[in-house]
Parts: sequence; structure tokens; C-alpha cells
Amino acid sequence: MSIAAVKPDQGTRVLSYAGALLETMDAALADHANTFIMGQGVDDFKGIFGSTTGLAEKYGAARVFDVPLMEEGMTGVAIGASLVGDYPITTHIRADFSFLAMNQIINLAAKYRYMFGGLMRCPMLIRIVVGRSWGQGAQHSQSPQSTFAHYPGLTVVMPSSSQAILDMYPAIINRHPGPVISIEHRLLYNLDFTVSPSEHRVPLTSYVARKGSDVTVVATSVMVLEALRAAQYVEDKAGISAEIIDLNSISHPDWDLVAASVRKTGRLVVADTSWLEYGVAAEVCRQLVMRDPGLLRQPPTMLGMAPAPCPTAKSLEDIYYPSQHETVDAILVQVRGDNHGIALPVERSMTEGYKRFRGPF
Amino acid sequence: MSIAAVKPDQGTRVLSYAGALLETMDAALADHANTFIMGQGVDDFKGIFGSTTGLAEKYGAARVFDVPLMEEGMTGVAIGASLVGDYPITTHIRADFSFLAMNQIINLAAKYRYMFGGLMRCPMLIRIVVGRSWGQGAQHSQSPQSTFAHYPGLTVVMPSSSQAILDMYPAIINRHPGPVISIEHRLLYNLDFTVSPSEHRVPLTSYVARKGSDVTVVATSVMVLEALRAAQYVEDKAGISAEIIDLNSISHPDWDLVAASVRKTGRLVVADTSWLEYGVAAEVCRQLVMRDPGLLRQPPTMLGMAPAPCPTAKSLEDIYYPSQHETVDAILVQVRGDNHGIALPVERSMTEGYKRFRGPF
Amino acid sequence: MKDEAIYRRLFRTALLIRLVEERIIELYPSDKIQSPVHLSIGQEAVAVGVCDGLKPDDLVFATYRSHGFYIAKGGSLDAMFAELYGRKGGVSGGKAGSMHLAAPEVGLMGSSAVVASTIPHAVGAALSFKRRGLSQIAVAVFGDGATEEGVYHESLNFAALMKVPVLFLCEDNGLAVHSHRPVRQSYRLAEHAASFGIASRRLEEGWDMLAIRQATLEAAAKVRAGEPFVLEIVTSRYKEHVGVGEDFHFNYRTSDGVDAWKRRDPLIVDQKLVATLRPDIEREIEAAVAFAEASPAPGRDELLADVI
Amino acid sequence: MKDEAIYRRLFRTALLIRLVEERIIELYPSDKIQSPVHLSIGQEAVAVGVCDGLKPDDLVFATYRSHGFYIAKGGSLDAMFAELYGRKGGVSGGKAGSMHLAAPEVGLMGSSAVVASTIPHAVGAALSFKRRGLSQIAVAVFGDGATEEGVYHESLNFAALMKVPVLFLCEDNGLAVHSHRPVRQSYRLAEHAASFGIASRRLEEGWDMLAIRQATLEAAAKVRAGEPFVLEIVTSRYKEHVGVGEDFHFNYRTSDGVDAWKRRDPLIVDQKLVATLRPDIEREIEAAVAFAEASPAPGRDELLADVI
Ligand SMILES: Cc1ncc(C[n+]2csc(CCOP(=O)(O)OP(=O)(O)O)c2C)c(N)n1
Ligand SMILES: Cc1ncc(C[n+]2csc(CCOP(=O)(O)OP(=O)(O)O)c2C)c(N)n1
Ligand SMILES: [Mg+2]
Ligand SMILES: [Mg+2]
Repeated sequence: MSIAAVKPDQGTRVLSYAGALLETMDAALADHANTFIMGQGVDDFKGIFGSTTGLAEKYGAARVFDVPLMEEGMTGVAIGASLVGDYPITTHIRADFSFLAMNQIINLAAKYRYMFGGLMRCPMLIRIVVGRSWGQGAQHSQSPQSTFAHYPGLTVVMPSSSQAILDMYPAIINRHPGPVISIEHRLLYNLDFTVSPSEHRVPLTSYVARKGSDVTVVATSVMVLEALRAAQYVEDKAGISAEIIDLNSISHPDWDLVAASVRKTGRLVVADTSWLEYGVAAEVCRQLVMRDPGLLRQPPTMLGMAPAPCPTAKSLEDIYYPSQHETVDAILVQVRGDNHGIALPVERSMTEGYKRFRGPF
Repeated sequence: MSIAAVKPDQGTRVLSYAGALLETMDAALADHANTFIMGQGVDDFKGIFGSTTGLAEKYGAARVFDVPLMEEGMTGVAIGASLVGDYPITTHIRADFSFLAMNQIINLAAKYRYMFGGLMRCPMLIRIVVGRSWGQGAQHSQSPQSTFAHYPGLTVVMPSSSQAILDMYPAIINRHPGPVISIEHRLLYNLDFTVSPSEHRVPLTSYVARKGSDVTVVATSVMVLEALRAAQYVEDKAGISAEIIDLNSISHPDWDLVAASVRKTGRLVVADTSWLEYGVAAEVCRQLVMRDPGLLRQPPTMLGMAPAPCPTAKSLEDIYYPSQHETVDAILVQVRGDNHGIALPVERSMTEGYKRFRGPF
Repeated sequence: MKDEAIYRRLFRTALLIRLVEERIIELYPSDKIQSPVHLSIGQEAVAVGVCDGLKPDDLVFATYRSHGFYIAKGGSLDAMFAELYGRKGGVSGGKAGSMHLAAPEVGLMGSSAVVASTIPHAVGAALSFKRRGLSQIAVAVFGDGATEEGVYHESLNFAALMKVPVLFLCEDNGLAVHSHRPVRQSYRLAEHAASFGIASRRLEEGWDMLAIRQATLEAAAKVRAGEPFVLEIVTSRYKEHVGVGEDFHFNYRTSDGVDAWKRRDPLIVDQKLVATLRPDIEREIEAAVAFAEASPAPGRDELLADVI
Repeated sequence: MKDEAIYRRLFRTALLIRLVEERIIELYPSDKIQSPVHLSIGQEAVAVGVCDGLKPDDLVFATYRSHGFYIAKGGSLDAMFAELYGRKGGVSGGKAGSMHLAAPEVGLMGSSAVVASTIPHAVGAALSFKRRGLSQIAVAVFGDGATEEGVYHESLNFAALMKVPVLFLCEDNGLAVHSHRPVRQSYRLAEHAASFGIASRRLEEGWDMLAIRQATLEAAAKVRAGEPFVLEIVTSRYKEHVGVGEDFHFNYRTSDGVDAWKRRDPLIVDQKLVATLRPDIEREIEAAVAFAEASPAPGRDELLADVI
């Protein structure tokens, strides 16, 4: 099954994730004179995997510029510029590098408005990219959404499609009052999505990516695509109707939407890009039991990274990440039980479904 | 009610939390020639709130030494020393400063053993202190247990008493194979506890701090004390029997112990030192529903920091943190419902129960 | 004399800072100010001389030890005391406290309790000024200890590369908590800055407000012309690192250095001027304290406001 | 000639590295090596000269671009190819891959894909050597870009303060990914290091293995005597930053610099010696590739091993 078939909805043109990023970056610079983009390599020919290519030429080096290796310093520079009215966009080509800027992000940016009783504001967009597959290894593959979302003051989103970017970024850049961390996924960059003219179909919170009645799948980022593919499979093979909620905002999800879906289905799969422990799956459970522990008719199934750092070897990577195989199985187990007897897709490695993504980056 | 009355058990002597830390630091240096302590101010007269005082004089500047302001660098230095067989103990007088070392902690220390297939090991102890009360404000009060525990490779503990330190630290220092983060609580430092000779009553996982049958309270760090005080109160005033589990290890809790208790009581209070969102409370819920969503008879009650950065004003700080008042109320609501009608303790501010803790540090 | 008038102006502000902090010392045992206070007594001349050498719209980014900069930049005294008291009338409604004074309306852009963390903020503001073609400059205020943090290096490099109008202002009191500079630093600021192509000046006479003002005027002129500059001013912290007491009895330092400094401290030496200015300043302070006392404490309504 | 023998030894190791990486280039399209590779082709002389100038028990802490250091330090070729293949026979059982080669038994203490992150590790190991009175030294290997990170500053300061036996070895290929050094750095390493009281040397002839070896011997002697030292070696990266291709057609750099370098590169110039040594080396490589091919892939048993 090809990815292009995964259409979130009827749409009017085809646009890759990287293309959507480039469009929103371009529009931000065109529309807002106070906006600038800085990050390692934003002005080079690779342009953050195609998401900033050509913008330095178009808007000049004062608006789009390379920086030395200085994650903490760069983030501090962005905060300072933001405090005086600029709108900075910074990039980290791997989310893992944002740990070097953790102090500025958590102790400063997240706190500034509250700490000064509203006197200060530092709206800005921090784009961090999650690596996966092709032997990214332990230090190029982390997905720290729950880490950031734990800290009040930060807004954390994980766009899972071109549409999500087209809809959310213009609502964030220069509009959202505080710092936003957008966790983009490297595997999505080269995928094509059908998009419709921005009608803000993807809000700055969660939304139903696919309607269904038998089981609720709460997913984030690339796992939304995996869930959509799996939902199609289980519908085709077993007539199962899976409802898929793209959590989308990790800091401000629509928990009522999630609870309403689970109330309807009584069954839950959570599919996240990070570890389960103290992750998105945990918070989903908390929100449900706080509303009503009876919402779930049975233990949910959870898909995330295995509880280990990410191994490099492909044979290990393939079992480290939840595959299409496991995603389908999770849905089937929820609806039909462990002995569902339905054949699983042969595809084990997720990357086999993303043929256009091919190493090294 | 005074804190001294909160005895975890019968014991043979009285020892403050700071005193227990000093004893274990001293013993570590005496017993293991490869152990050293470094951190800002470890050799000064304040000695990390009394936990390292006099050790530089006793063991020399090569074993206990001050460092410049360099959290990332210091942690990297510790890793390097550990890789060649040393056992480093580092300190951060506020947990918030460890965010400057996040890259070394998460990307390096946590990964080294796995990433090299077992070729490398970097056992070490990182002591970080949570600030609370006396206007610590937004940047001196964070409690990042869920952040660290999300990342495989790290062992995260939160000793809640002198006994926990006496039992755990010797089992960690030079014995535990990997990096350990111990999150100590500033409010505990000056409290006296009755301790018995180390029989390893506090394991490197969770344990029952008080037996009970009506409601399960899962607590961490200073909230264990608050829970113990509240349990005594509800027993005295309402004959309610609360079981208290000190989660103690955040990375490797005994979830079966927690589940067994909840199976027995059907009621749950979680009392943590950090924010609820993506925090300890969330993971507790996940573990329970993964075992059996029917374990909980009703929605649990959760106590943690209000969803905001920590304000400095005392009037706000008092409502920002869960007080004894709220802890008692939580237990009563679980057992008797919202209209329990039982008088709550007048004490609203937790610090009023900790008279010996008085600013500025 | 023109200089005389300036001296008097500077002196008055410095005395205001000193008397404010002495009032804080008096108040502290009452527990009305429930937050850590890092006093600048002994260091007032730096804040006063520097801020007087800046233009009003130049921005200052400071630290937890910023009572002096708040006042020297022209922050409201009422709002400051109310802030220390944790009251609604505080400049940040009590959420900030002593460690996080800010007064953006007069150019104090916030103070952080994480050492060195506002240094890159000043660089970022300066970057913005440059791009917009403004003539403002940004000032990063930090202690000697802050220069040990990696972000200081990153900030110097970036500022020098981008040629942004930022003044790096180091208050060298020789101490980071209880650690003396030589055990922490293998470098001197001047050579270190020079290695980034950044000019610098070390002023030993940190008690001399006019000299500091003059040094700031000269440094700011260079900065305004588009070059970062490091200005290091030697100073002396009379009190303990945090809190309102003295700390000589802990024997990590002797009082000699501080005593020598005091013999040159105009606020001590020039008792005549102190006597002249004191009554008026004290009235000002009492009014501010009264304002704070009368200001209500923030409540549940405020707890979750301004988070995002 | 003694020098001649040494030259031949160094040359052979350098050629081994080059041919290993050329084999990787050949293999890459087959997708047998599924992980990012950062080739050191053009830079081999640095690893070879430096490692030869060290004692066997001196420790090296390196980066994602460390095929050269792994081989020059004496790591097993079989275990390396199996590691790149992600096989059980790999030095780290396939969990590390190209970016994280380690061979502690010969003193390569791990390579990190986070730029600059192993620099303080070398300092920490050196600190340990000093306290235990050992005569070993630790070497921090890093690229020019790594010196921009704050931790480089922190590491230099600490090393200088504690006088630990650490050699800071900078491989200056003038590039960080596609950024040229002048847009990233306002400092030169020598002056910068000098500001910390650290002696340094910049060697322009980074193709000259004997010169590098000699410079390392001299630097290591100083380090062993108890002083950190910064050794900067100019070198040239022939291939793209990551991956196995060339990148001149992207126009961010011209091939001129690399061409000039190649004209002095012994592995290109000295074709006679290449021809002599090649057959033997190729057999060695083929054996290692065969070992890798035969090695089984790790499975579920390994997935959760060695986490804590
Ligand atoms: C990143 C960080 N590390 C440690 C601390 C604890 N601390 C508070 S003040 C201080 C000393 C700072 O010295 P300096 O920069 O010279 O400023 P001074 O207090 O002398 O004005 C330290 C280590 C902190 N607040 N932030
Ligand atoms: C902390 C961090 N930031 C960014 C990156 C992305 N990155 C990988 S290699 C590299 C360039 C490093 O340049 P240099 O240190 O000169 O080493 P070279 O690749 O030239 O050998 C960058 C920016 C990273 N791996 N780690
Ligand atoms: Mg100081
Ligand atoms: Mg380079």
C-alpha cells in the first residue's frame, strides 16, 4: 500500500511535508517583517531537508541565517530578540540537540511570561526534527514531546501531515503568545499529502483524523499515518471501524474528544513516537481515569519505542519501533482479542512503506 | 503535629536527612578509593546544605572539590572519569540547574552502556536538590523526575527519609551499574527521622510506607511525609485506614505492589512533587489500566504543582503546592466522597509544618 | 560644576539603593519578604554608573542580584517593595520576587536566577536592534562566575561574528557564592575577549561612579558604532551571597578586602552628602514600604494567569 | 632508515583507512550498511599520525567521524565491518554503527554523534589519571566546529585549572557540514587557548603523517608532564559531510582546495607504495567484509540487553 493513498480528506493539491514547511516559512517571512529564521544550515543547499531552501536568497542574510554550533546560546539569542518584538524561528535538525538548549527552553522561555507577571513575552517557534530509521542510533532518534509538555508555559505540537503544517504554522507564527515547540518527523518530510486550501481544519489541539466506532486509536506524528494505514487494513480485512485521533497538540490536547471517543468504543490503542514510560500514553491514561475509570472496557494496547536507547542495527531497529504489523495487530487484539486469527500485513519495517525515504539522512 | 512524630517505623537513633547524606557521602569516600565528589560549593562551609561539610578536609581536595559554573562540562567530566573506573558523585543545589547538563545526562550517560553494546559503563551518582517554599520562584523549584525517568538508561530515585538514604546510597554508589539521579528535597534536609541500622528496608524500588486498607496513596519525596501525616489525621478523625506507597524509584517502581494495593482498596490518591501532566501521576494511571482498568472504582485524586511555573509570592506559593489540608481532603474525598463533612486541618501552608526550615535557603 | 551635578545625581541613586537594601535587612526578620535576597550593598556604584552612562532606551538584562539595576534604571520603588513583599502591587504582581525584577518600561528586561542565562538575551536584543537599524544597545549584566558557563563563550562568539551592539558588563566581586575567582578561572576576561576580537576594559575603581559612568559612555559609544565590548568592573560584595547577614565569621574570606573597599566607598566616606540626601530618600522608601504593606496579596485568580 | 620504517608503518595504516572507506563507498548502494557514514577520506593522516605518537594505553575520545581513529588505534577490522553491517560480530554487536565506534581494549573510548560531547570525557579521564598518579594521557578528538560549543570553553577552563593530562586535538577541515569556518568563528584556537593559559600548536601540513606524529609526540610529552595542550591540525575532507558521495556540485565549496590537498596527499602521490601495500590490505578488508557478511544479525534477545 502506498503512502499517497493515505489522504486525510478530499483535497485540491498534492504537497509534501517539506513543501508545506517551506511554504509556511516563506509566508511567515513575507507576511511578518519581524520574523527571522536561524539555525545550523538553514541557508545551505540542503535547507533543513528542504524546508528553508532558497529563503536566505529571497529574504537576505539578516532574515535567514546560519549560526555556529551553539544550541543554548542560539535559543537565548532567540529569546532576547523575541523579548524586543521579533519573532524568531529556530531549528534543530535532530530533536536530540535541543537537550543542549534545555535550560533556555525550560528555565527561561517557558517561564518568562508568568515569572514576570505578564510583563514579558517571548513568542517564538522552535522546530525540532525527530530522526528514525537508517541507523540513526541512540543520539539521533529521540522524540521528547512528553518532556517538553510536562513544563507549563510551553506549547508543544507534532504536525503529522502537510495539512497540519499549513493550518497550524500560520496560527502560531507571530500569533500565538508564547514559545511553541514543533516536533516534526524526518520520515514525513518526503511524503506527499493531498491538502486543501487552509480552512484551519487542523486546530492547535487534537482532532479526529478518521471516524470509527469499534476502537479508538490515539496517535502522534508519523504514528498517525501508521494508524491510518492500519485502520484501512483492518477495515478491508475484518470490517473493523477504527477511530483515529491525532493528538497533534501534546501540551494542549482535546482530552474531551479523546474521552468521548473512548466512551463510544471502550477500546484504546495509543501509538506514540517515544517511550511509553512517562510518555504520551501515560497522560492519555491519566486523563481517561480522571474522567471515569469505567471508560475502558479492557486494558489498552500501547505502541512506542522499546524501553532502551535506539539501536543502530537494522534488525534491531525494526523491532525497536512499532511496525505496521504491530499497529494492525494492536487494533485487532483490542477488537477481537489475542486470538483474532486475522493475517497481519507482511511488512514489518515501517520504512519499507516509505520507499522515498532513503539514507543517509 | 510535629514532624518528629512521623516515624516510618521503630528505630534506634535520630538522624536528619542532611546527616544521613553526610554519613553516606563519608562512607562512600572511606570505602571506595575510586569515589570522588564534585560540585559547586561541595567544599565550602555550607557543604551542600550540610551534606558534604568537612569531607574536603577529611579526604583532601583531590576527592572532594569545588568546580566552576559548568554544569554540562562537569557532567561530561564525571562521565569521562567513570568510563575509566572512577565513581563520581556530582551535585546541583537546585534541580533546575541540571537542565544545563541535560545533553550529557540524556544523550551520553543514559546511552553509553547500550549504545556500545555493553563495552562502556558510566556508573555515577548525580544528586539534584528540589527547592520549595520561601519564594524559590519559577527557576529554583522544579522537580524533573518524570523527565529523567522517561529516558531508558537512567535510574531515578527520590529518597523521602534518612532511612531511604542510608539504605539506598550504599547500594548505588560503586554498586549500581549505571548512572543514577537522586532527587533530594530541600524541605527534607533539616528534618529528623528515626532510623534503624541499615537492613536495606528501603529497596531500590517502591515499598509500603504505611499499611492500610481503605485507600492507596502513591507518593514521592516530601509528599510521602505529607501523606503519612494526613494518614494519621484521617485515622484519628475518621478511622480511615490509608495505605501509603513510597514510589521511591521513579524509573523502576514496583508497579505490582502499587496495583496490588489498588486492587485491595479500589481508591487512589497520587501525591507528587511536580506537575501532574506527563508526570508521575500519569504513569501510575498507565500502569494500572494496563493491568486492569477495573482496578479503580472511581476517579483518583491527584496532588501536584498547579499547572503554572512556580510563583514567588507566599500567598500564591501556598496554593500552588498541595498542602496538608488538601492531602487530607484528597484521602477523605476518595473514601467518603465530596461531602465527607470531616473538618480539615487548619494548616494550609506545608512549610508551617517544617518550622525548622526557614529561609533564605 | 557639571561633574559635581552628575556626581550628586549618581550619589543619590547609589544611596537610594543602599538605603533600600538596608531597609530590606531591617525588614527581613519579620518574614514579610519571604524570598531569597541577593544584596548589592558595596556594588551599587556599578549599577548607578553604568545606567547613567546609557541612554534611557538602552536595554539591560540582569541577574538575581539586581535591586541596584532596577533602581538605577528608574524602576518604581513602590512596585519594587510590593514585589519583594509578594503583593499584587508588585511590578510583576508578586510572581517575580527579588530574584526576577523587571521593569521593561524603563529598559530592565528581566533578571534570571540561572547564572549566565540572560547573557544571550542581550545579544539577541542587540541583533534585533541591528537588523532594524535602531541606535539602541543592549547590556548583558553578569557576575564574574557567569563567565565560566559555556553560554558566555557562545555569546561572545556570536556577538563578535554578527557585530551586534551589545555591551557585556561583568560585575567582578571576585566571588561566586563562596568560591574565589582563581579557583574557578584560568583566564582573564580581557585576553579571553580579545581572542574573539572583542575589545574590553577592566576598571579596578569600582567604587568610583563617575569613572564607571565615563567608562560606560566610552564603551557604549563603541558598541553603538557596531562592536560588542566587554566592560569588567571590580567591585565588592559586603554581605553574604544570599540573605541579609555578613559572612566573615565563616572564614572563607577575611573582612580585609571589604574594609579596604569601604574606606573608598563614597556612600561611607562622604557622610556629609549622605546626611543631606538621607531624609528625603528615607521618606521615599517609607512610602514604598507603606505601599507594599497596603497592597493586597495575590490570590487564586492570579495563580493560573499568564502561563502561555 | 628509522624514519623510513615509521613512514611505511604510518602509510600502511593510512592506506588501510582509505581503502576501508573506499570499500564502504562501494558497498553503500547495496544498503548493507544502513546507517549514516561520515568518511574521513582526506583526513586519514591525522588519525594515523596522532595515534602513532601516543602510547598504546593513552585513551582517545572521538566523534561520529572516527573510522580513522578506530583503525589507527588498532581496532579490529572484522569487528568494525560487522558493526557497520549491524551484525552481532560487530564491536558493539551492531548497536553502535558507524557513528559510535569504540574499542576500549585499544584505547578508543567511544565516539558520540553529538558534536563536542566527548571533549569533557577526555578531561574527566585525565583527571582520573592524575589523581591516581598514572602516566596515561587522554585525547579529545573533535572537529573545528566543535570548538563553538560552550562545553569546549568549560572543558578548557577546567583542564587548565586542574592541570590534567589532556590533549585537545582539533581536526580542522574548515567545515561544519556546509558552513565555512569564518562564518562560524570569530576566534582562532591558539589565542583562545592561550587565554586559558593553554599552549597550542597549529599544524598546516595535515597531509604529513610524520609531521603530525612528531607534533603529537611533542604535545603528548608536555601533556604527560601535566599541562593540557591544544593541537590543531589542518586537514581536508574530500567527500560530502555525511554519505559516500562528493559534494562540489552543490557549489557551497569549490574543488580547488581539495585538489590542491590531493596533490600533496601521500596516498595519492606515492602510488608506488600504494601498489606495494594494496594487495595485502585488500585481502584484509575482504576478510573483514566476509566476516561481516557471515555474522548473524542481532535479534530480540539483544534488544533490551545492557540498558542500565
Ligand atoms: C546555572 C546555575 N548554576 C548554579 C547556580 C547557583 N548559584 C547562584 S549564584 C552563583 C554564583 C554566581 O557568581 P557570579 O556570577 O560571580 O555572581 P555574584 O553572585 O557574585 O553576583 C551560583 C553558583 C545558579 N543559580 N545557576
Ligand atoms: C550538538 C550538535 N549540534 C549539531 C549537530 C549536527 N552536526 C553534525 S556534524 C556537524 C558539524 C560538526 O563540524 P566539525 O566539528 O568541524 O566536525 P566535522 O564534521 O567537520 O568533522 C553538525 C553541525 C550535532 N551532531 N550535534
Ligand atoms: Mg561574583
Ligand atoms: Mg569540521
